[in-house]
Amino acid sequence: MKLHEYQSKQIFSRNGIPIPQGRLASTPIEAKQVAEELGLPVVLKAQVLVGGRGKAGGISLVKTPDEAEEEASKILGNKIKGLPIRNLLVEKAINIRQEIYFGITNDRLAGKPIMIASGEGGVDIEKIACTRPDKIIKVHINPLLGLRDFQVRGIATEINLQRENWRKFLQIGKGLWQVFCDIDATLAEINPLVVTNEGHLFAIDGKITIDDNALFRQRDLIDMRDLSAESPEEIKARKFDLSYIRLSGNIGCLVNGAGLAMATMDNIKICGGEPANFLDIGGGASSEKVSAALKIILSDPNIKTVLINIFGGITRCDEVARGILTALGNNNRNVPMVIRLVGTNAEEGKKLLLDGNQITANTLFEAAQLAVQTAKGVKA
Amino acid sequence: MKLHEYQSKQIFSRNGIPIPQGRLASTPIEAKQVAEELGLPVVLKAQVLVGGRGKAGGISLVKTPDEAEEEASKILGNKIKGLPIRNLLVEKAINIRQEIYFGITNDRLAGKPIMIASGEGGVDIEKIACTRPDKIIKVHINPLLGLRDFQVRGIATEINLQRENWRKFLQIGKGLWQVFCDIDATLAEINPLVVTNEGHLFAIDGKITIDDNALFRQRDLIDMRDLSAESPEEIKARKFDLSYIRLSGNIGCLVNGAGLAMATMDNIKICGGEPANFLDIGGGASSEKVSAALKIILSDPNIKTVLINIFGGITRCDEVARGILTALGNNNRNVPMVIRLVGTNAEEGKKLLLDGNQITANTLFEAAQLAVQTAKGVKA
Amino acid sequence: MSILVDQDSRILVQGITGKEGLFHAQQMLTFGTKVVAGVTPGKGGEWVLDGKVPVFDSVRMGVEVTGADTSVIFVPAKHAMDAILEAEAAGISVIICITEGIPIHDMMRVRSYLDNSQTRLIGPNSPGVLSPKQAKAGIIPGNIAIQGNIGVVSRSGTLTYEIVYALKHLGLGISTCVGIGGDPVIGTSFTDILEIFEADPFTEKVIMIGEIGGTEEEVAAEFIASQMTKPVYAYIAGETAPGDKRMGHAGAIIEYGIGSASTKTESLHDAGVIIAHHPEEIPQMIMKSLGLVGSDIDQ
Amino acid sequence: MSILVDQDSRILVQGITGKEGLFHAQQMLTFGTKVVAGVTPGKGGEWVLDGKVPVFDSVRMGVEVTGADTSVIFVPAKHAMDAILEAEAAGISVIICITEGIPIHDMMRVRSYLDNSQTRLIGPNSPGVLSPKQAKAGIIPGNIAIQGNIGVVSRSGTLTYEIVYALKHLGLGISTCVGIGGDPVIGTSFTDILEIFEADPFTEKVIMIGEIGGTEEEVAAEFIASQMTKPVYAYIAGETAPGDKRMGHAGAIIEYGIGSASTKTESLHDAGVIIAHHPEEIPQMIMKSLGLVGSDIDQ
Repeated sequence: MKLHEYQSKQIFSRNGIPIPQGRLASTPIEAKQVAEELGLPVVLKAQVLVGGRGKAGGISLVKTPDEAEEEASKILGNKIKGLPIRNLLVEKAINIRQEIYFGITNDRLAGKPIMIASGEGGVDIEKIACTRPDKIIKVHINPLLGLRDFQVRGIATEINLQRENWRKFLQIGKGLWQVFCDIDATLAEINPLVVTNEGHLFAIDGKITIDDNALFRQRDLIDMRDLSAESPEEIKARKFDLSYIRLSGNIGCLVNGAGLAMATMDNIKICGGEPANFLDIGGGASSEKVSAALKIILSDPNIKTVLINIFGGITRCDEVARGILTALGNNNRNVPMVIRLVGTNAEEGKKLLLDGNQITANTLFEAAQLAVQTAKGVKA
Repeated sequence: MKLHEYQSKQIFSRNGIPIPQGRLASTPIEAKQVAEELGLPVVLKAQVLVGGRGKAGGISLVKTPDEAEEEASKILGNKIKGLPIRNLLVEKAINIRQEIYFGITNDRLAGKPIMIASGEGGVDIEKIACTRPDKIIKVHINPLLGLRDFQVRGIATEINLQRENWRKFLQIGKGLWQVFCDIDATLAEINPLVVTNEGHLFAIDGKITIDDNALFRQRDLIDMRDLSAESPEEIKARKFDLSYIRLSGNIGCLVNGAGLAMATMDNIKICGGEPANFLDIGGGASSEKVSAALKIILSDPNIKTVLINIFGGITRCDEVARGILTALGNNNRNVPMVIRLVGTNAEEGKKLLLDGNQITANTLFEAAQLAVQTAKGVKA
Repeated sequence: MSILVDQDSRILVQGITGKEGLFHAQQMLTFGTKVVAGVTPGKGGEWVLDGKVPVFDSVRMGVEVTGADTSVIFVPAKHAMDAILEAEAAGISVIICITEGIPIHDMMRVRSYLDNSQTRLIGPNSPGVLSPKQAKAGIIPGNIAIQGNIGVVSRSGTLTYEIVYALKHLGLGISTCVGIGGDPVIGTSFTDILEIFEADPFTEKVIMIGEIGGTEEEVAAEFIASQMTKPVYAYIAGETAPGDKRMGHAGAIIEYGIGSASTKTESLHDAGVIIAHHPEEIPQMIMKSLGLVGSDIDQ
Repeated sequence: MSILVDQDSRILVQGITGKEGLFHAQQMLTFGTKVVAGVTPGKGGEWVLDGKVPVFDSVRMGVEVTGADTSVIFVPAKHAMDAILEAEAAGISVIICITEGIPIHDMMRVRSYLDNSQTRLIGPNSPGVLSPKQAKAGIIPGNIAIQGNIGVVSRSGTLTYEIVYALKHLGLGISTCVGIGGDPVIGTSFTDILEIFEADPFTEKVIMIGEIGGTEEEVAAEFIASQMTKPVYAYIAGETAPGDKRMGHAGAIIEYGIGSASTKTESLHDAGVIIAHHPEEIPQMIMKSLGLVGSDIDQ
């Protein structure tokens, strides 16, 4: 779960990381008022959960109240990468002497948090990683000991931070670690952390991602989720505890198991088709869940055919078949289906589906071939 | 630093450990009022920082408001082991089905916290340790991992706690660990933790000791220190960062280093005398500190002589001598001194003291012999 | 024969009275694996599965009474960290954690702790370990494989079943199939298992089933190139997965451009691994390498 | 010769620009010990002690540039945990922590971490290690001892100086004097040092100076009884200390009746240790054992 910049900054601030003065505005008038209160110039920043805001015109430096209102109305009317802009963060403009990247994420291989910093922040860390890998400093944190002061000082030295700022940098580093731990983050990133001409440090932009698996103990963060960034299908899928991701193809996929679901998509691609979605019904799914899953898939208007691939272990193929039939009762679009059932109760499942008008397949590759042909209108 | 029962219970309660309803009272009238508010019967408990309150008449179960007032006035007028009773904790009486000992302290050898429990609580844990060592359960806690649920459940099993109380016991165990860590405790103890006939668990009595070395990061606990339990000399010594403990003998001791101070006291005893105090001036003490130390020693009316034993390393003997002279300027009692100076600037120190009327010694043993003779009025 | 578990393994099931734990404990018993104990705090003293398996309040008691040496964990995600640490403290030597959805911060702490322990953790979010005729410790269906000399290691569940099942159809058997788990932080890596397979006299070929996310496959490629003599076949799922989206498994996500299927495939190819472009290709390739025609036995 | 440190030890002083650190670094240099580096964050690049010792911002840099292998820590108590962990992370092999007053919770965490490390921690609240003609790492005055074959291990500072000094007066020399520190939780125990002395070919007798508090001396007694061949002399300070009062050292306290001098003395006596009733008795006893009269050289 990703947090907006303004949400991330609230959390930073609570943990002793200095941020510029600012407030959220959701209308041009409000933006103007906030700008006047803060004192100009101010920066208007679109709050959307995608990168590349700046290039997409989502950030604007304004010098007068009227300009604030005008620019705000432009930005609020826009979309960035398809996402609507509901809110602007209006912040006092700050002069910049140095831009630093400073973040913590988890290193999967080491199984440890890793603190990453660069004296050349402000751009994507991946870009620095590609162009100037020597400019990126990485330090593992032992999660049982926590971040140690000497580690942060070591980073400060490596990025050539001026000594008079070490104390502030240490405080920010410790604050960032606190954030990372307290809210079960998988990413807590300040980019850029700026040093002003006056020698102050401010987190000018920030990103936080929370571990979805830890939300059960982060109840007060759940309210921060921005549903506007998700499609109604994805929201519905989450309600049924389904993993669903919409893609741009025309062959729907309904599979049990994440790896098998990806393999199914890969097979479609190899056979010349394009998957319309990733969907994992999980292990031992009930017919209700299967039915809900199929309805979500069919709600995509691009769908030309659906490939159902079930390897029954804990999942019972007859239960899946029942779910399919329920969903098909409401399927007015008569989308053709290619179905492959293997394993637990596969025969019973196939029998249940005999009444329907589905295409069955033995192997996954065969199923993919049939689905691609069907989607292209080739008679199987 | 030790906390009173009522202070410990406040902290317990904040950490999810259930305590009986109760309030502090400092006058008999107040005790009566609180008793009426809580509903009778109530227990009155003297708040003093020594053990054995019960036997000393510091605890009383009362059944009527008048009885509460009467008993409170008896207890508040008393002293326990020399300590005045300033406050009573008035608590609703609770029925007791089982008494449990449940505490955490540090195991010096293992260098780890250790959780200790016994199904036979209510008495001193040392007594259980002597009489029924098999009834004491000890579990080390890895301070980097923290207390784990399975460890508390293991303890619940070992002390034969009924299963329906496991969940509550787990919560109390975790609360106790939280207390131990959060406030840098060296002891956090509930004794007894009682199970009532209704199956509730309550911490009926509690003790917390805070690590004095950690008070720099436990600022809000410093106010909890009860100075009434300490002598004015001890308070003054702490102000000068001196380790001072008053004892019952008549030979004052002023030494640099804790081990050497104890050895000096031991020597006095071997020679047939009794030390009046333990006093360590620490390393590299200034003349001001030495002077303050000597004044504290001399404020004890029992003092017959003072043994000054300095092994100069970082500590400079001439600096010590200067401190002695300053203090002696105000020494109206003309207490004789036995002085032994060895090491850094010992000769200079001795020279400074030549003017005075002190007895000097070469070895520690000799110094102790001279001090004991002097204290007994034997001319050296 | 097998790695990690065998017919002498004495299995303890943590969370045995839960729906999943009970079902799979039964499946393991039916397979012939020695499920000697179950643990559910507060239910010690009960017996489950027709009185065949005693339930204990703690792993320690289960180990003391039954000599269990291997634990399979089915407890809910929020208690899983504790369950792993409990098994380690009780002296279990192989812990197989089936539980999915454990917070990554918990797993980072567990990993840092286990770094200094002798105990091996498989998973979490693992389907377990299956060795035909030897042992079934976990949820991999027992009937999808026959005994043989192919070692299988995978980050996924059903995708692995699919491949093992396809092997069986061609008469190809496996030594052991190990699901290392689909989470980003796991106890045992591809490389760890490849090393064990390389040393195992009963394993002659290895199939590795990776997926998008992380760089584990790349690290494994380095190991294969420098240390392995046995042939390795690999399939990496997720060629069609978009960036920055979690594909079901908590670990299956391309982040910052790291973890794409093509990078992994390339690394493995460069390491001399035989790459399959879809899962069912692997059994065919193995048949070909044996000079046999890949004709399905019963499909 | 010596244990723990010797004439090749390359000392790094953490907190070298503080009053204490600077003073004692000078003392060590004067003694002839190689003080190769100092560390004070924010002061890297400076030189101290007449330009003889470079100051670094971090232990890592100090080690990289100077090859330091031993650290002596003088930083304030609230930063001491960090300083110890920094030294360990930088690959220092012997850390001697002089700092007094470190919170016990910090030390419990440090100890639990160092349990899995190769680094040896002496202290905290230690006066350090002194080996005449070899090395002085810490604050033990360099002129109070002469070289010889007696090993000294102690929980205290000046009391130890007293005994070592008395030895010198009788012409008795020491191999190494180790102050393990007066805190309740310390990195290296009596037993650890006794074990090293037992193995050290240059040590023939051992003096152990204990005090009230804890049960470390009792554990050492068990070790002496079962493992030691060299004669051990002991004095335990605090026969006259009252219960439940902390006698200066954070570790010197009789709690719950545990840690009294008499119990310790008894255990050691039962283990065959020669017990002295006051510190100056030890040199006399050793003289007697050598068939010499204990006549003071210059007193």
